[in-house]
Amino acid sequence: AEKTKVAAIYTLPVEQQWISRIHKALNTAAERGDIDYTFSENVANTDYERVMREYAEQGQQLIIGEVFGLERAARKVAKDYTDTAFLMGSSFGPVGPNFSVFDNWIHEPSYLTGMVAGSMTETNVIGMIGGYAIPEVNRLMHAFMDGARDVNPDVKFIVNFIDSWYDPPKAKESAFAMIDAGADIMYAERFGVSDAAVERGVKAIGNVIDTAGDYPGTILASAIWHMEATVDKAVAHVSGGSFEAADYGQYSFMAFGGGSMVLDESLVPADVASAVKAREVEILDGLFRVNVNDARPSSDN
Amino acid sequence: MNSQKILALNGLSKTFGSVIANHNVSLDLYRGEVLALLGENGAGKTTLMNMIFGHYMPDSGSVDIEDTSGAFVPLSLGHPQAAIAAGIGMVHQHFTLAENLDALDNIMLGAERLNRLRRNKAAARGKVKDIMKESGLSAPLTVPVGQLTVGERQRVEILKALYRDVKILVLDEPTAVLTPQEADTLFGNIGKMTKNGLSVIFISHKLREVLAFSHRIAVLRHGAKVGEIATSQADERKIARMMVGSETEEHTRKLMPPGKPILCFEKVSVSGRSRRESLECIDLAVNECEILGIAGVSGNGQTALAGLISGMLRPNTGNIFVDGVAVKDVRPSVMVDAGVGRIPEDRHRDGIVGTMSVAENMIIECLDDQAVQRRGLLKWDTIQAQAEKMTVKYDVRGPGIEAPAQLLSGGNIQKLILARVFEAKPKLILANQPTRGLDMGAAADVAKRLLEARARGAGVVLISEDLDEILSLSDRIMVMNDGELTLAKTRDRAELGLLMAGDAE
Amino acid sequence: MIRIEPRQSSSALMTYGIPVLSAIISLLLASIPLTFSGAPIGASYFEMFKGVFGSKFAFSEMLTRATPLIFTGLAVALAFRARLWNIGAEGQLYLGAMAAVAVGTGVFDVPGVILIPMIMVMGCVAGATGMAVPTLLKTKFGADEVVTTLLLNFIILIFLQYMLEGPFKDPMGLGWPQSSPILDQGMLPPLMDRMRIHSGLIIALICAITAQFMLARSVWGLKLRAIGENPSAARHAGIRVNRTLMSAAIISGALAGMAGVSEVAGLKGYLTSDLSPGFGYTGIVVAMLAGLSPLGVVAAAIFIASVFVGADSMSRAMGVSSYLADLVVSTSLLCVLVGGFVARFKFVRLIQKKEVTQ
Amino acid sequence: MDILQILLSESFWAASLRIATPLIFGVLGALICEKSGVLNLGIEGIFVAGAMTGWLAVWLGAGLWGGVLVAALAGGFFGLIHAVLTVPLGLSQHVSGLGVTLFATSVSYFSYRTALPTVTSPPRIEPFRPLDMPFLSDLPFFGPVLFQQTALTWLALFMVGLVWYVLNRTALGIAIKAVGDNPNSIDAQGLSVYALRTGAVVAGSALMALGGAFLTMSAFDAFFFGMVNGRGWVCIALVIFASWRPGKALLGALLFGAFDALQVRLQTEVGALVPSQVFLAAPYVLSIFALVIAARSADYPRALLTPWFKGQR
Ligand SMILES: Nc1ncnc2c1ncn2[C@@H]1O[C@H](COP(=O)(O)OP(=O)(O)OP(=O)(O)O)[C@@H](O)[C@H]1O
Ligand SMILES: Nc1ncnc2c1ncn2[C@@H]1O[C@H](COP(=O)(O)OP(=O)(O)OP(=O)(O)O)[C@@H](O)[C@H]1O
Ligand SMILES: [Mg+2]
Ligand SMILES: [Mg+2]
Repeated sequence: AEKTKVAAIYTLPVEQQWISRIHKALNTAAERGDIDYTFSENVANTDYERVMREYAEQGQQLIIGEVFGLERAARKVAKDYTDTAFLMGSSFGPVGPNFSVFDNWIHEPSYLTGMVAGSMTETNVIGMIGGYAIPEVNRLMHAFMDGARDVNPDVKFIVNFIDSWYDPPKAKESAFAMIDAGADIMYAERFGVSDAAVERGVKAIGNVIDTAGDYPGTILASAIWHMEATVDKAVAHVSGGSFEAADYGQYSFMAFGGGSMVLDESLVPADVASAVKAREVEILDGLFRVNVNDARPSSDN
Repeated sequence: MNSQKILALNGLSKTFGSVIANHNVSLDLYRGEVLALLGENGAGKTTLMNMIFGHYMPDSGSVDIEDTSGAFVPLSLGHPQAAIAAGIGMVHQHFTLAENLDALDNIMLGAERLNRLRRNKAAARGKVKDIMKESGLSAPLTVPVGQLTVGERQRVEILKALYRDVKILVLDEPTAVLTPQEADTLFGNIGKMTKNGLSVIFISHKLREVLAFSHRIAVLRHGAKVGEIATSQADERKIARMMVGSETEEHTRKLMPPGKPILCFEKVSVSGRSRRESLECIDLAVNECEILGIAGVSGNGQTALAGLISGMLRPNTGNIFVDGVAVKDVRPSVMVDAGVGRIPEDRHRDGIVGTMSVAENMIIECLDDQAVQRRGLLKWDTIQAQAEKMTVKYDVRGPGIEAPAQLLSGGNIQKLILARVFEAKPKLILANQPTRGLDMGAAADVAKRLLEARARGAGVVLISEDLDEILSLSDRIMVMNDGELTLAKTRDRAELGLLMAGDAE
Repeated sequence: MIRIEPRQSSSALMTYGIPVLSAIISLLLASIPLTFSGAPIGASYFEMFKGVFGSKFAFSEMLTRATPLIFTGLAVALAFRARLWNIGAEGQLYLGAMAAVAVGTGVFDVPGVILIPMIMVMGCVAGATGMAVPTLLKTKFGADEVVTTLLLNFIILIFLQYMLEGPFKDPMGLGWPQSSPILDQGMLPPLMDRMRIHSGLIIALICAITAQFMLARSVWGLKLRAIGENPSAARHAGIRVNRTLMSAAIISGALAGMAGVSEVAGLKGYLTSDLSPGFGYTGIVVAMLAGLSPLGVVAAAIFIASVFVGADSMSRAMGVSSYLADLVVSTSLLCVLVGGFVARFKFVRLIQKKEVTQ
Repeated sequence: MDILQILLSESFWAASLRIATPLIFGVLGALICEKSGVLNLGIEGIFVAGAMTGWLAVWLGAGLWGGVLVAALAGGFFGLIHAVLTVPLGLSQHVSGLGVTLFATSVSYFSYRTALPTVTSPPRIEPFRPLDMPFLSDLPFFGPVLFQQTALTWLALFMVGLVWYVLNRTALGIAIKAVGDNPNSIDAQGLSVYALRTGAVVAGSALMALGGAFLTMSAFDAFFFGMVNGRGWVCIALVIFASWRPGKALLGALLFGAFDALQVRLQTEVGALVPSQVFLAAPYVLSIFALVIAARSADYPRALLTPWFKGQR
């Protein structure tokens, strides 16, 4: 079959966690020979629409990206290029005929990592550092907090947003502040948090990517996002001519292999691990539903 | 003093653009001698000294100096280091002090190696103290120089030069900012040091001290050396004549009865940054149909006086009346509106905006006139026509009225300014050094215009260093010295020269 | 020994030729980084060209990017003409954008004929205030405006972040730090179907032409040029230096504010803290490249936008890092700086003439 | 935890010093440049260049101190560009500085991406670790605040002393101060104004680059785009705040660091009364006030921004 032409547009460099997942999935598809993949990184907000249109004009069949903060413009472009399929990370819904959305719906594994953290904290204080308080961040944090509270009702959270997607030194300082305030487990939504945890000898919970190798002995568990399921589905639809506006969010669910939880058996006691595994099975079997809460989380006091 | 030559200048010439600052000047200096260098403002004294010291590169000529072994060697020109190494020290006309440093640091600057981690300030302080004792010059060593008085700063400058173990000391107007007593002490001490073999060249406009303290006098005029004379054979009259040159013909100037006062100063004081920029309690009156000449060596308060009349400076106390009306808010535009035409001293700095066109410079003083603008927009056709007319009328020659004014020659820039000033039919004209740097023709033109304005009934304040100009144009002459104005009762050059040097008996 | 002396005269060829030459040289210099990244040079330049002139869309995109640069370039050029170093166009842009959002997102639900002028006026006032304050600090206290305007950029950006998380925050924005959208009737009309190019460009061009005309033909322009070229002579001629400086500051700030208005009400529709990828700073490059002439600003903005859009598109086509575009823009600034020097000064070889003395 | 508790905690002060470290380097560098009469707005870009090259050198195996050296050299290189444009050529220091910032930043970003085209996660180095000093690190309060910092923080503190010493106690420093006050004083003594100013700008820029290097080699262990994030500009403000004195520069940097550390800590509180932006903006606002006062201060290098040409009067 002919290769599908796919272009991706990222507002940040490809090193950024969130984007790196999409980038990785697309690279995998390209290596497999399914698609021709090209991308633009660090595209300024102002330029985003131009790049979208450029790719559409170039005849790219599927355009993937993230349009948080650009929702209106992106939908306008999609309307102008109905022959092109758009699959965009977005907080809003799909728009016909060709604008589909996805999101990192990994609240399920986040819940599971919360259970790990809740069981293992000794100070009963958990620090959480996020970029901005947007739905995709908030809901993961809430799922994590729910998981922790379910196993340990006494646990308290300190929450902070650094108002940047990409300022590791700042995230690190913020983490230090929380560790100083008593946190012994850090929820590492941003780069820099785990570094602080390593330096202070506390534990951390990973998010979106698996950084256990970078911080040996520190990452208890991670909620990992796999874009492969989403990307492959979309590519299949495009090449089959059956692409329509749809919400691809579900392909990030654990049931579709879009999300998973890894934990470090050497750090997590066996009883905790088995409790978590049990809950994982329940989720996969549809016996347990993790709550979705998009509101801004705040510290307990 | 002995007759052993230690420095020889051989045919030094230097031009700046079209200005010939020095032309083929040769001069010798002997051991233990105090040589005075005299000349009017702009005669080229400073330039000559700067060439010895390596600040300026001569266009031609050479300098020879005695080296440590006693042999005569050419001095490498254009390098202050070479001059310093050869034992030449220079005290510049304008202070070269870092005001954020104390005197000791200023003195040590450059005398110590920069790659050392430690400085021996104690040793340096001891040496400076010795020099102070020997020379009689003293200044506070630990206070930032910015807080010292000008007199103290001047002494620091001299100490700085002496600190480098000089054989030859060049002093460019060292006493300009000193009181007579301070000057006497300074020269007394320099006299002592020459006994130990120091040779000194000093520049001064004060004939009294030249006669009292030098051994020999050299005079420059228009960049060339016009003569040398042993001080023992000189008197003030002789030197003054050498400096200002032979008498020239006066302009044919109709005598006119002066009209009513057009400009009055009533006890006007200005305090500038230094004494040279200050005026104290000046009274002045200029009448219609009269040219008042202000003679004097520049730097005696002329700038402040001109600043007041042109509106650039505000008086601290006192009143200024133009045509009988007190000017309350002294500023340039108010002065222009009151009918004062101003020919600035520095025509490049204050007279024109060089990058703007000739036509624009013609109208820059009357921008609010309905003649040149309507509702904020320039009436370009009128302006151009007017500019064309004026360039013809005032003979401004150049690449045209659309060309940037900076392309004009100095004389033509001055004509542009004259055109602007005289077309406004001012009641009072301030002409500050109006012919400086102009050739004969252009200078004559300026004189003609000033006389025409006088004939029309205007009053003129003419500030000039050129005594010929003052004598030939002025109805009355006042002499400016050290911030004070005195009415000259004589028109004798030599006596005026004495007044200018502050030696009125 | 070599000495540097000012040129007595500069020909038209010098004044116009040298910026053009510098721009060309800076483009040629881009081949160095291209070589490093292993892209074929010829094809790269072709792709660059195609990225700007290859299609109506590409061309319109370039003009869209040039629009804010014309505004900020004009803002900087006018201020610099008066020797007022406005480094704060970036902050003033955001002030303008904030004002546009403050009046344009629903407080006044009036027809577009009223709302659009209202947005523009408020944007200009806000931008002008942003430049008037540092200018006042300069004339009254002697505080260097370079530093104050630079620092104000950060203060304004922090203030913006506060506003976006508080008063301006879009209740429908799902937590994103962004403002509510400008009302539909408040948006500057687009110029072409399916393209982003909007009437902000027309306003920018009108501003440039007006500025050019006012500089050359108005009393204000003459005063502004005079205080910039020679403040001393201007003061001597009776021009009120501080007052003229303040007027230049106000116009400059207003133009920068218009850049914000045009981006918010012309392009994006709402305000985020990354509205401008440094348009204020690039405005300085544009203004210098233009030799501080308003019409030159239009040309320079188009040049910079072309380089940026072209290099950006080329980097996409050739697989070269897109940071190349910024690199070319910065080299062109340095080239123009040196070029400007060559235009104003000449190097003179000083030969010490040794006269033969007998 | 209320404000008082925060202010008394050792970790707060340790954080203040840590956040202040890059600023100390930067403000000292800017101070040296300005003392000689040259404003160096290239600082922001030089930070980026220092951060990138220092990190890259370590990543390529140069060792941590090798990386520091490389960063300093890179800073010196961009400083030299600024010096050539502004000292002998006498071009506008503002425009040249901004040009250098744009240039250094884009060169760094471009080379980073060209050298590492396909990374999905930023490659990390083994950074400077907090020093563990026997006995000293265990002191109450001072232990954590002072003696658990990295070597680069110590270098920064040492530099404060060194710059103070050089400027006030050595002939070279005296000459630098003189050339920034009145270049003619240098020329008249047979020293080279050009050499002194160029040297000061190059040295100052090298120091600035160390501030950037701290970010990638100590504060963090990888290079990120946009990681300098205005820290260079802050230094320009701090120099004025410090009225061109090394000791006060340290104080200013610490104050800035303290504001930032406080801001981070207060943000973790619920319902903090003042928005965190107030703390973020405070140093900038203070600097403007300082500038208004300092503009007429005696410490202002009088020849700042004024080019000097030999043989012109
Ligand atoms: N660097 C320079 N550039 C241009 N012109 C100069 C320069 N230095 C001196 N001149 C000009 O050379 C001429 C001689 O100047 P010089 O300073 O030598 O005079 P002077 O005799 O020292 O006068 P004064 O008594 O006023 O100090 C003047 O016309 C002056 O304007
Ligand atoms: N040569 C000069 N170049 C630039 N500025 C100067 C110069 N001489 C004086 N100034 C400054 O210009 C200011 C006054 O200029 P001017 O009177 O033209 O302004 P203005 O518009 O009248 O100001 P204001 O309305 O505040 O009085 C003063 O602050 C003065 O220090
Ligand atoms: Mg002289
Ligand atoms: Mg005024």
